Amino acid sequence: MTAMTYAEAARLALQEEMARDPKVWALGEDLGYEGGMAGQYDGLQAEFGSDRIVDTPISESTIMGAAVGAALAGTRPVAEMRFSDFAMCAVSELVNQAAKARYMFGGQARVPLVARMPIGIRGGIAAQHSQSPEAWYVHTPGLVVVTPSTAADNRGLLKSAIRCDDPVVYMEHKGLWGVVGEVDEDDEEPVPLGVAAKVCSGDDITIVSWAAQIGVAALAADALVEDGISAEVIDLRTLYPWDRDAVMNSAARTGRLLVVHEAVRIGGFGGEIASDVAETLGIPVARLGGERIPIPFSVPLEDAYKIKVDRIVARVRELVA
Amino acid sequence: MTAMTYAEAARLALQEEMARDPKVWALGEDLGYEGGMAGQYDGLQAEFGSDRIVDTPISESTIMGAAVGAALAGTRPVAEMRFSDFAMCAVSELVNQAAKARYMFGGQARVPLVARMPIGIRGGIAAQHSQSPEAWYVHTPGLVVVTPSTAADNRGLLKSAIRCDDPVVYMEHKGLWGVVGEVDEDDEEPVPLGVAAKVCSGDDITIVSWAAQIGVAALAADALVEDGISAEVIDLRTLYPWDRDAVMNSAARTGRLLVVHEAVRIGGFGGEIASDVAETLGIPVARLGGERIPIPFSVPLEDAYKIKVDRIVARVRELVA
Amino acid sequence: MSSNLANEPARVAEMFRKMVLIRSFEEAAGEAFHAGHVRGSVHQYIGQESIAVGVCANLREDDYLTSNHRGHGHSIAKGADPRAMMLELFGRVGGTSDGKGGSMHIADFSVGMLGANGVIADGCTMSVGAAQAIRLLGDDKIVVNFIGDGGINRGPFMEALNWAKVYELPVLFICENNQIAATTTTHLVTAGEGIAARAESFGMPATTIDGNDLFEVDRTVARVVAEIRTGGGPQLIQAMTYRLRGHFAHDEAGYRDLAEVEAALGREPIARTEAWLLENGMTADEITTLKAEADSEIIGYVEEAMNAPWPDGKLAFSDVQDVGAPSYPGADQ
Amino acid sequence: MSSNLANEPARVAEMFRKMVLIRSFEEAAGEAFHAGHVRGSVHQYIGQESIAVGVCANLREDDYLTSNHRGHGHSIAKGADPRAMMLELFGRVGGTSDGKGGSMHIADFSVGMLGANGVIADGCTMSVGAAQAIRLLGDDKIVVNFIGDGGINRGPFMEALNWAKVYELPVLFICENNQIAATTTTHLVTAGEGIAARAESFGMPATTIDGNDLFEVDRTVARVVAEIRTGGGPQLIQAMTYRLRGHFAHDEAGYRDLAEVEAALGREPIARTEAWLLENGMTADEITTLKAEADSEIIGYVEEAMNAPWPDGKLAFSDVQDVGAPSYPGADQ
Ligand SMILES: Cc1ncc(C[n+]2csc(CCOP(=O)(O)OP(=O)(O)O)c2C)c(N)n1
Ligand SMILES: Cc1ncc(C[n+]2csc(CCOP(=O)(O)OP(=O)(O)O)c2C)c(N)n1
Ligand SMILES: [Mg+2]
Ligand SMILES: [Mg+2]
Repeated sequence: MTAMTYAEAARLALQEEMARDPKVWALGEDLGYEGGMAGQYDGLQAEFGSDRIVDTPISESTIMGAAVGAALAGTRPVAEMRFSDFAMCAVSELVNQAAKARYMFGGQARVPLVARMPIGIRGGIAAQHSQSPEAWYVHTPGLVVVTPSTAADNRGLLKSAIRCDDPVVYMEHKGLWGVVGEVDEDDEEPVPLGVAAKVCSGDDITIVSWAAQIGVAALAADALVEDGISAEVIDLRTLYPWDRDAVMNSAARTGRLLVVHEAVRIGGFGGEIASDVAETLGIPVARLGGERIPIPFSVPLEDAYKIKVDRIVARVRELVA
Repeated sequence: MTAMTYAEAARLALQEEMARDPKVWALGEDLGYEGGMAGQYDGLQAEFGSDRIVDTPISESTIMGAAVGAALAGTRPVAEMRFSDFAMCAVSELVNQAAKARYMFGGQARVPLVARMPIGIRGGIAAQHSQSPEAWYVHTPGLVVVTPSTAADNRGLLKSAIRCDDPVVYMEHKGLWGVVGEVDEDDEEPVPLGVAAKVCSGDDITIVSWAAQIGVAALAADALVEDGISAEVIDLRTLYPWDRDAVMNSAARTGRLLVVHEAVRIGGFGGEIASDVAETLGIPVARLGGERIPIPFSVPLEDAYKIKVDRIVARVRELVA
Repeated sequence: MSSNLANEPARVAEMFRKMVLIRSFEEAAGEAFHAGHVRGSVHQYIGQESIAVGVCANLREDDYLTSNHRGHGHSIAKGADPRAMMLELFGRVGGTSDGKGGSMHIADFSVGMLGANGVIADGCTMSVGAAQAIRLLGDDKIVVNFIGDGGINRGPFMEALNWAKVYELPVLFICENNQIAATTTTHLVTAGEGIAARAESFGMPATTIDGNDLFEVDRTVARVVAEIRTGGGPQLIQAMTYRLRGHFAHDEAGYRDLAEVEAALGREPIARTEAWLLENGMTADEITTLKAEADSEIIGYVEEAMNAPWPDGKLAFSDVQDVGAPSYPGADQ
Repeated sequence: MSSNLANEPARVAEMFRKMVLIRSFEEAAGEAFHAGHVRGSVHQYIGQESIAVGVCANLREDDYLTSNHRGHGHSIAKGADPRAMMLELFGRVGGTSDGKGGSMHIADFSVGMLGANGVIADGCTMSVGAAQAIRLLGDDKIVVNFIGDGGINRGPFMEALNWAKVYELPVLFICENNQIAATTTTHLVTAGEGIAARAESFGMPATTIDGNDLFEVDRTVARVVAEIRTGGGPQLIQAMTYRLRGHFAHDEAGYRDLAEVEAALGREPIARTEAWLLENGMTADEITTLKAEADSEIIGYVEEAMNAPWPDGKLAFSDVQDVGAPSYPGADQ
């Protein structure tokens, strides 16, 4: 086991996959010298050359569109968008082209690309650099959506995403770049897509979450012990396909479900999970998510947006009461 | 009362608002000669001139971006995107700019624009011309989302959308362009945003829907009479803000909720409504929506996507049983 | 009509045959649309056949082609099977996309035809990526992208021009300038001297030709493709032409100046090529036969399509994705 | 340094004062960032002050300005209040956006400053729309848009160039060419001869100037603004300059060639303007005083900001929208 950051784990994954398969390459702004926003591409241009770690113009439509064309033509591009907010400059290329090419062409095409677009609040980068639009892409047929929450998962899921023959929207959380976790460097097996992880076991309520919100949910579960409430926390890891079996089994056992996400609550993916569980199991469900406001800049305003431990604890108490 | 099509009613609304307020104007491709995809701009360029019905280059980013700038600078633009699919070429302008300008600038700005982007299946225009991404915009703070289902509403809601000081995503349904309805031309009052309409009353189940799916839901309600099941159908009309009171009141009374939408079910806005009702009322909820596939071209394939009367009827029977 | 020592009558006759086949296909598609057999939209290529055929005559089968909404001609010229295309327009089993795509999504990856496209200019950015893939894989293929004179005003196309030149990619952009975009006269919404000047401002060589002159297309593309294939970097060709029909089959094009249409008919590529062939050894009878054969080939496909089975609804659920593939009939939970 | 008969020393001194104020602001913002008082990112305008100041000296207060991520200098030059801006950077009550925006979202609509922008080139398309609004409302305002040499490769900017020229809108695009975009040397990712040639390919007059020469900026913009205001249509000015600091305050710019930085320091606009003022009647003492005043003005704002109250969390829920406004504390149902 090696301790490394979430960003370093992602770098390791890309390096391993690029070494394994010469068809894997990456394109985006400032990947070479800068090594990506968090060093997740550090040294890779020196190792693999500027044809495989391509520094691009500021042309988001073409970063994504070129990745689609390159995938159709037999390679495995990783399109680095820096922020999911900037990826909004390339939605047609992702949703109208990447997600649909295989289907529209009756199965002739495969689009094995990774659209890498970090989400979430990092602190003070406000409305145009902090969004969490994962629900959009979950709603889009053809796409796989991945949201790793730990260093080990960022390595293992990025490897799976690169090997996947479907277009994968890969959403690292910017707030996690520097978080250190244990990674087994010898184990080169990818983490399978679509399989949730149990963060902690419990009997009274199932808390489902992903990305940076997992850490908060785990702290809430700890705090709830004092109330005598035992919460099971499930990290979905992949949002589409989401691990419905894991959630249903847990929720059927605990009898209560709370979904927590940093993304805006209204219209968020929590609605899918909560309504599916309510429809299927008829048990009490609840959701916590950001209020429907843009992410503000100043500390107390940004704080007012965030779903902190106390809010989760309070909501669980209500549900269990 | 005058019988007119959904498209004609929209044309009337725009004409009335342009006559009323010289700050109202529209921009988009082929608005002049063609008069819009369904004649919804017919004759308006002749009446108001080419500075107020502007024929643009094929530049979706700029159609939307220019609308944002023009709204910030004191006018009320209607940005015609032709298809919500093409509006995907202008998501940054809509979501990063229009939706956030007022907030990011601390209330200095207002963005009174209408982003007009028809949704839905018209028949045979397939994956890149048939999408229903309303859930994306409901999830986006700052935006109002409107989905009219009748000629009268298309007139009255478009008027409200144009008068609204918030950016409104106005989603006509392409399958409704030619559908005729009664419109009271003398009544120039807009239909208020955020207020649902009751399509038919019932006691056993509340069916919530919008846009073209309303017609199907109403037929299903008719068919259910034979089963002795009395269904109340609610047309949300505005998806954000949705008329939560109307839905909760009805659902609390009927004790059951079914949300039906043409959009893909997974990650669709039905999840918001169903989970909110389940959380709030703890009654049985269910959703029907398109499968998570791109819209296919051929008749039997497109049919396999659609939510037809029989599926609604069957689902209601299960719920009421 | 300009001529060229390399013009082998047999080669020209073969190109002519393809042009005629495209024309027959498009006429039949339009009729089938009006008869209600084909749904959606059908953007006919009538009047521009010399461009697709002249371009593709200079490509290898493994070269890539990306197209736009007006893709039937490009597809047939690149070698896609018109029978499967007609089945696709009719939405039947055996269509190029098994009925999932329709007119705007014709593709035949087996001949490098990477797809028509319903979103203007998205194909342009895809082209430069396909070219990067070619380089990465060490091939000497090239990519040809077709764009209309309306489409050149979309940002992604302009980004793609810059991108192609920055990396000196093997891409040939063909701008088919038929002077109109749907109902809009493009020079009214296109600032400056047009696409050739724009391409040159990116340092990209641009050549403007009479696209209705098969020989000029053939000759120019032969030269340019050779330059690109041997590492000369991307180029753009602006092929002047005229859209003889409405924007799509349900557009009567009432906005068209009839005198203009009349004049354009006189420059129409099939008659011009035909005239050359008559002067160069083909007989009128041979030409009549060739046209009749094309018509009957296409009519055969139409009849076949009309009688072909519809796809089973289940097929709607295949080929979406591997991970998280939807199941049929789909759980309504 | 080039001179100009119209150069009134008093006017130059006033422009110089603004340049110095911007410099002081940016130095202080950087320090506050490093001290942990300012979060997020701070893109300093150091070394480019002559451009914003020279441009805005030729604008009316009611003219519009749209900016990018590097917007502090543009804002101050257009007349935004540096005190409110500093409060905004610190996220405090009284900030230009009451702490909702931060460095990348400075705006002051009261002086026509329609906002910095965190998304490159989105401001360009907004500019042409603002110009259409001006026309519709019958005003004689103009719109100035600032774009970087990296930003010119985004499609929306190129669309906006075409659009501005098609409608002959009163827009002045200023491309601040500091030769770099974040860590990328822009000529490596910019094909052709650059932005002036591109603008000209859209039929738009383009002028390239030394942006660090206040007088050349002033003179050129005066002429161009007059032309635009009197209906001459859009123009572009490429102002050559140099980014003296990292891309943002947390970038040490280790990729920079030190000799290049050294040379650029010699062309830095404040020293150049200072030299002119010294030759034209200002004393060294006066300049020292002017700089000290600027510094102390800004330091005052920093101190005020440091001690200013934080906004109440409730404020996060205001100014989202009228219809469907969120309520505080927000229903968690
Ligand atoms: C992004 C986008 N915007 C608008 C359309 C609608 N549309 C389809 S074809 C067309 C005109 C295209 O004109 P041009 O590029 O000149 O090609 P032509 O039809 O003349 O071959 C338009 C506006 C579209 N398909 N995609
Ligand atoms: C659409 C978009 N892509 C990428 C970024 C990230 N980014 C911020 S500034 C910048 C470099 C900009 O360079 P340039 O336009 O030359 O302006 P300068 O920083 O030199 O003033 C980049 C890539 C962004 N903000 N928006
Ligand atoms: Mg055209
Ligand atoms: Mg720069």
